[in-house]
Amino acid sequence: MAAPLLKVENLKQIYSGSTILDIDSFELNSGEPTVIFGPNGSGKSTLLRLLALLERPSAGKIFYGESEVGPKNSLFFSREVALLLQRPIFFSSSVRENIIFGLKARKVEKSRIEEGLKEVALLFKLESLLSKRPHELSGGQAQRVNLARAFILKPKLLLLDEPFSALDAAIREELISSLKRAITKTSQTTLFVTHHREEAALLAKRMVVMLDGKIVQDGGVDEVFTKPAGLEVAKLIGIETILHGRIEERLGELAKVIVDGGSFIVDVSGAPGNEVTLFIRPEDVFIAKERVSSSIRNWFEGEIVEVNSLGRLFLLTLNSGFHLKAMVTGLAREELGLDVGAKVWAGVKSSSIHAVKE
Amino acid sequence: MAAPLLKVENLKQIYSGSTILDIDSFELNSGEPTVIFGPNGSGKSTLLRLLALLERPSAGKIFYGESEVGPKNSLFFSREVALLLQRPIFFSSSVRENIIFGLKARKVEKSRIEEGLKEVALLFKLESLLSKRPHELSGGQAQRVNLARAFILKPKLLLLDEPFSALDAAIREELISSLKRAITKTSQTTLFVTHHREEAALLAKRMVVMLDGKIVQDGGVDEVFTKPAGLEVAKLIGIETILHGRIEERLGELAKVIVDGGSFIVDVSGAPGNEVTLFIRPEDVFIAKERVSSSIRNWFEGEIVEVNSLGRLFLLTLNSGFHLKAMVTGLAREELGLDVGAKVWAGVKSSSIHAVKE
Amino acid sequence: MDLIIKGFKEAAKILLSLDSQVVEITKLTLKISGSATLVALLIGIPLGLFLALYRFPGRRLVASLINTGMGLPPVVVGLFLALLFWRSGPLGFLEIMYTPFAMVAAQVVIALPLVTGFTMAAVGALDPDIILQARALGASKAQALLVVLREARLGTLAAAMAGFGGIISEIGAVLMVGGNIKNQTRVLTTAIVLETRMGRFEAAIALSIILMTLSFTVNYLLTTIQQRGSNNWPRRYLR
Amino acid sequence: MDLIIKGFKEAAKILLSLDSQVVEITKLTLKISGSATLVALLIGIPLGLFLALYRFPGRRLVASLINTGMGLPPVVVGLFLALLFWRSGPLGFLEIMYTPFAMVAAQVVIALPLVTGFTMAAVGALDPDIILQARALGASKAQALLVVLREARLGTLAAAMAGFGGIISEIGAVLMVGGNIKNQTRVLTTAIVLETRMGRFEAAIALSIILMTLSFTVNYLLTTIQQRGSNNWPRRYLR
Amino acid sequence: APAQKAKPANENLILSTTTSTQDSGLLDGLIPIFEEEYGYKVKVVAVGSGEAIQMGKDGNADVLLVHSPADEETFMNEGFAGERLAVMHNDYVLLGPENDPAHVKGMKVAEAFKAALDKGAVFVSRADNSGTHKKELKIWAEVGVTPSGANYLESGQGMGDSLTLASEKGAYILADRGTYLSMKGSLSLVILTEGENILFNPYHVMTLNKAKFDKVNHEGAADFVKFITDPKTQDFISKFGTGEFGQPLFYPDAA
Ligand SMILES: Nc1ncnc2c1ncn2[C@@H]1O[C@H](COP(=O)(O)OP(=O)(O)OP(=O)(O)O)[C@@H](O)[C@H]1O
Ligand SMILES: Nc1ncnc2c1ncn2[C@@H]1O[C@H](COP(=O)(O)OP(=O)(O)OP(=O)(O)O)[C@@H](O)[C@H]1O
Ligand SMILES: [Mg+2]
Ligand SMILES: [Mg+2]
Repeated sequence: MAAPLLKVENLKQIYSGSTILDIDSFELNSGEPTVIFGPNGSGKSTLLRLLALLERPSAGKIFYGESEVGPKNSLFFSREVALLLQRPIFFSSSVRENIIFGLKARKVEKSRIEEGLKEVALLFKLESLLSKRPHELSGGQAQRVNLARAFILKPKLLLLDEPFSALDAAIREELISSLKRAITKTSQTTLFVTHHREEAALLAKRMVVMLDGKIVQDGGVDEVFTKPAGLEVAKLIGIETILHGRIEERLGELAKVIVDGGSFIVDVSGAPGNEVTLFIRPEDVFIAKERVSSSIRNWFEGEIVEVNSLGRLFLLTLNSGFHLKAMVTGLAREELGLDVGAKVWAGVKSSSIHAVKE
Repeated sequence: MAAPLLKVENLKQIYSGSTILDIDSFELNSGEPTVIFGPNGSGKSTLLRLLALLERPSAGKIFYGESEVGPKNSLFFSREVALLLQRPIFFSSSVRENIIFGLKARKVEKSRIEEGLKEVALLFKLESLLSKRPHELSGGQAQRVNLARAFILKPKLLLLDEPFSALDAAIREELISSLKRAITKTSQTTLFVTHHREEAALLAKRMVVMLDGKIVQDGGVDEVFTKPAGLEVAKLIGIETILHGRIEERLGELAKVIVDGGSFIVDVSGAPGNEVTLFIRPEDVFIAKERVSSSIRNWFEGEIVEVNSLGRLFLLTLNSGFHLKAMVTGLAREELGLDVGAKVWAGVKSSSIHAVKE
Repeated sequence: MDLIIKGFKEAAKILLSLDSQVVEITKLTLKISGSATLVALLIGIPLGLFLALYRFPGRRLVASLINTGMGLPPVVVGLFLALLFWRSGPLGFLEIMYTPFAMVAAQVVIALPLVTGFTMAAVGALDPDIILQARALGASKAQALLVVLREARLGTLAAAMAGFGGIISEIGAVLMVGGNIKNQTRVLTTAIVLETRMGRFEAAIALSIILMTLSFTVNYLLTTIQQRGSNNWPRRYLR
Repeated sequence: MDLIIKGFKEAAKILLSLDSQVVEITKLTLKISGSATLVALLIGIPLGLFLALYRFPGRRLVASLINTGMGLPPVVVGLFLALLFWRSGPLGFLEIMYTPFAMVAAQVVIALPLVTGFTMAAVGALDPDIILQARALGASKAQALLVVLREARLGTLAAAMAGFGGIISEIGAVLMVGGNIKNQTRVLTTAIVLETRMGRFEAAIALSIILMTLSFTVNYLLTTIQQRGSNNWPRRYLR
Repeated sequence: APAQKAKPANENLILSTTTSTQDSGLLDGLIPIFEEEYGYKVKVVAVGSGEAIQMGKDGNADVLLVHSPADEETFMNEGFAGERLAVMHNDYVLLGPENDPAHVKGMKVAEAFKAALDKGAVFVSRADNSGTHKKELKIWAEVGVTPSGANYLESGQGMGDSLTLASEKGAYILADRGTYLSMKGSLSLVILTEGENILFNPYHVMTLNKAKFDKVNHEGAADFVKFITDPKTQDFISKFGTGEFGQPLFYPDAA
């Protein structure tokens, strides 16, 4: 098997005495768009800086391909990578000079620099801004320059630290889809950090979740979204309903779990008496006027106690002994009259309840 | 009638010869949470700087209450406002000093400063970071400090320029709901800029849309989301299906509109022959295995040509003569087997199609 | 070598005996250069701030003049001020030639471009939005300017040190307008030159040591303020 | 007043006649102070960078020494170097006393703390992440340091100007180690002093004008580089 | 001796003099006595003879104590001066390295000058229009030589610095005895020629023309003249330096 593009062993970073990062092992294969997800201060930016070879780790090894990175080859490998900083700094020259900085550092010939410049200026809509100075840009314009100067390098590995912040919604969505195309077409390996679930889901296949400097979950995006490794991860990925309960009896593969105020049939192993935590995503809760016959096993009647608009999607809070959050479209809300006080039925499939033994 | 908290007349800002901002009139009443929405470079940050009295406008007048702002009272009024900058700058002292800067500038007494500090440190989870220096913070931690130093001032008017960027999803959501409570409780007037629709919908009642330095739409959030003032606004608020067509015949209040590949019954005035643009939000498209009888008037059969994951929501592209985008939950997708190639029915209510005459 | 060792021994003797003459000279030196530095700071810092923060036609020319003023030869300053202050000169009626006042004036002229130029450079290098940030949090204009100065302190304090160091150790101008008059305008540098001319190298070395101790002490204190909390640098990006 | 006007007239005459003596002195001055500045920059800028970018035990002390070095009296520098270079001194065998070489050495000692100290201040005031940013885009360490210097140019060029201006106009040290020997070590400042002592004020003024023109020209050029593209400031936050 | 005088109308007095009087320490001894007895505050400005006389011409000094007879006479003739009185003298000596490479010891000073230059030995000239420099030129004129060449060093500095330079270069130099004596310890130079008439070095005190200068403190100048020519002062001068050098630095002339 070919060596992964990037491999990390026992990587540690310690700042003024406290361990900021502590990663046993991490690998990245070519062409696998991966997102790093994690709360503020969990060490994501630090990891990216280390992977870009910009800081010396306090301990541990980094491999690019077969080679361990050391003082001798670090410039070479650092030029195979481009890192987009979360807090960009612009050099006090023109936007143009800022964008071509990396190519100039690599002593790329002029005509190719011009070509690259044209390309990214188009992609990031910077044509009219090239002769401006960075401090004359708006926040989103500046971020586009920041993106452009990383993308122009076409590195083997692109590390993006919150690349879409400050971008307006239209540009963001356009950019995400063109990035997606570019990533699949050129199999440009991309590792990025974002705090927005949709961006993560749209761009990445693999999701690495960090907590307190450690990787706590690493798998497919879908897997992380459906089966978060714990409470904190669950909160992070937007699971609003988190219930604690106990297995009452086994029903073959499934089990009946009693929670405060009700009971669920869930897909969980474990003997009766075991404590479990149930995670239910609001998108997985089906709302209807009455119980409909379908494959849905868990039905609860309840009263809507809160309605929050998310634009044209709405987040409902249902009281049916316990609180259950459900996401509905504006259409459904109108059709079903889902306002505070309305009595409705909520259905949850056993398979979409993620149960974790405590 | 009481004077509005803030009023602006013929406000213009010109930078190096080009007009960046040009606002005929704008008013803000006490206690009305308002969001400014607009593409990058549309002048949002410039407007906030002007409202915070930090720049002299090239032309125009600003009133706070009854008084026109001039050189004499500008310090007074600027202290009734706090502006959170999109690109914050931290003073090279401790986090603590950064947070209490504004209170110190106002010569607030020590004990009250300490009180305020405690409060915001708790709200923004900064207790353990107070003695750090700003450059030792992670991106999200820094943004929380930025929030704290504006909130500690409890100003009459809070101007927030992308306050939630860099925050992790969990903290963002928590903060948004506590802000929402605080805004209603203290009727703290808040005007903020965001590029995320959900944040806008969650926090604001009123939405002001800017394009190229001008206000192009100003109304309730729901209104903007359902009836965007034009193509650009529609894109910005995430309307994915935009169709051009012509009124064929009137059906009382409604009209039949022919588009390339199909026809819609929509709620639009105008005579047959008039050109119209139809905006359809993906959340407003109902997907079913077969046509169901309901109040939905427009039904199309089509084939799914693309499926994009947004986490546990999915964006489908349907080909039914024309392309129609629809948003479905993961649950619905599983139940209905909504994969590429599947044949399904899509329903759109006349009332949720926004039609604009050209 | 011998001479140097003898010099240090003599210096120790003079210093320990606290010769009243030497004490007087030292005091006068501090008074003159101290007040000149103060005046230069009081004029130079606001001027430097103004030049860094405001754009007006001719600004670049003024900046150049200030910068080139850093190369104003003290002898030339001395000569021109002497021509002004002498009885035969236009300001002769003030009768300030050969007084400490004239010396302060000369030293202010020498230190001013340094202080102004470096304040200008230090402030100009800051992120311009620092003022915006301070004002956004409710700082008045004066408070915002103070923030600017605090953030630029590495440069402005270096400017203060260069100014003070430059004039306390300067000889050309003070000799010319002060005249090295015993008990009146004799300062450490002119005394050093006199002792050297008289061949009393030990005494010259002793006075040099006092002079350096003085300027070291002042600049050490300023460095401490300057470097306080300036531990921004470095992360480990260059190792 | 009379004298000043006469001085300017005389200056014009001397300048226009291009007196070969004066031309020689001017050339020598430029050579000596120019090379001293160059040497000071070559040592001082890397040193300043190092002190700003690296933390090591004793760094603050070194910084203080550098800063206090700004107050090193030229006369004292001259005296100590003389003690070293004299035949009786430890370096007497080099036979460089009263040569331009000794003068360059003295001027380097004087300019070095200025250049180092201000480079340190200017670099220290930058956002530390500027190196991170440059390296993130693939700059080598050397390229990143160049970026740092470019961003700190307001300060470092001011340092160069202060250094050059300080030594071209300095008298104490060059007189001591150079000796003001005609055709050998006479430079503009020592010539000015000589003319003044001889009571030939017009000639002194003429030479002063040449000296100032020289330092003005050099510093004007440097200011132009320094201020190029530094139009960050101001937005209108203070109006 | 005059009795304690009443406080003078203008107590500030600027004495412009040459560096040799200051560097020898003589004025440090005399001025406090004068200030004490006459109630003046004296500003001693020690500069080159040229500058000292120029200061007189411009009225920037009140009284001059100089040793450049030719210039003094021109100054008189041009009508700048009030009175001019002899105060004291010492003499010039020709100094050179102990090994005397040009073998000038015992020669007449003018011959010695010529021999030194001819034999390629280094000769240091102050070349600063000072009294000493003027005297040197006069001696060169005796032998009809206009000195030049690589071994004729024009130091352009005061006596002390020039002596140091000569000592370092192993050169010949004309110096006033007072400065030589006071610096002897740090020099490797010895006296090779002394005692000729031409080496006589007189110091005169000069006041300024009352008619020409209105701002000048003429009263103070007169008092200073009175003081410096006073027998008591002259006696002080005759003893000055005997303790330290075994011989006086100056010989009184006004008694
Ligand atoms: N120079 C420093 N000294 C001390 N602590 C530091 C320093 N730099 C970073 N830290 C700490 O290291 C931790 C990890 O920081 P990092 O920037 O990697 O977080 P992050 O995961 O990128 O967070 P965010 O989502 O907020 O950007 C934070 O708690 C931060 O406070
Ligand atoms: N100093 C300046 N000189 C010239 N143009 C400027 C200057 N500052 C801002 N601009 C321009 O003004 C326009 C508006 O900028 P502003 O920062 O207000 O935009 P914005 O709406 O906040 O955008 P964003 O969403 O990207 O933050 C932009 O096109 C920007 O390039
Ligand atoms: Mg980060
Ligand atoms: Mg903005």
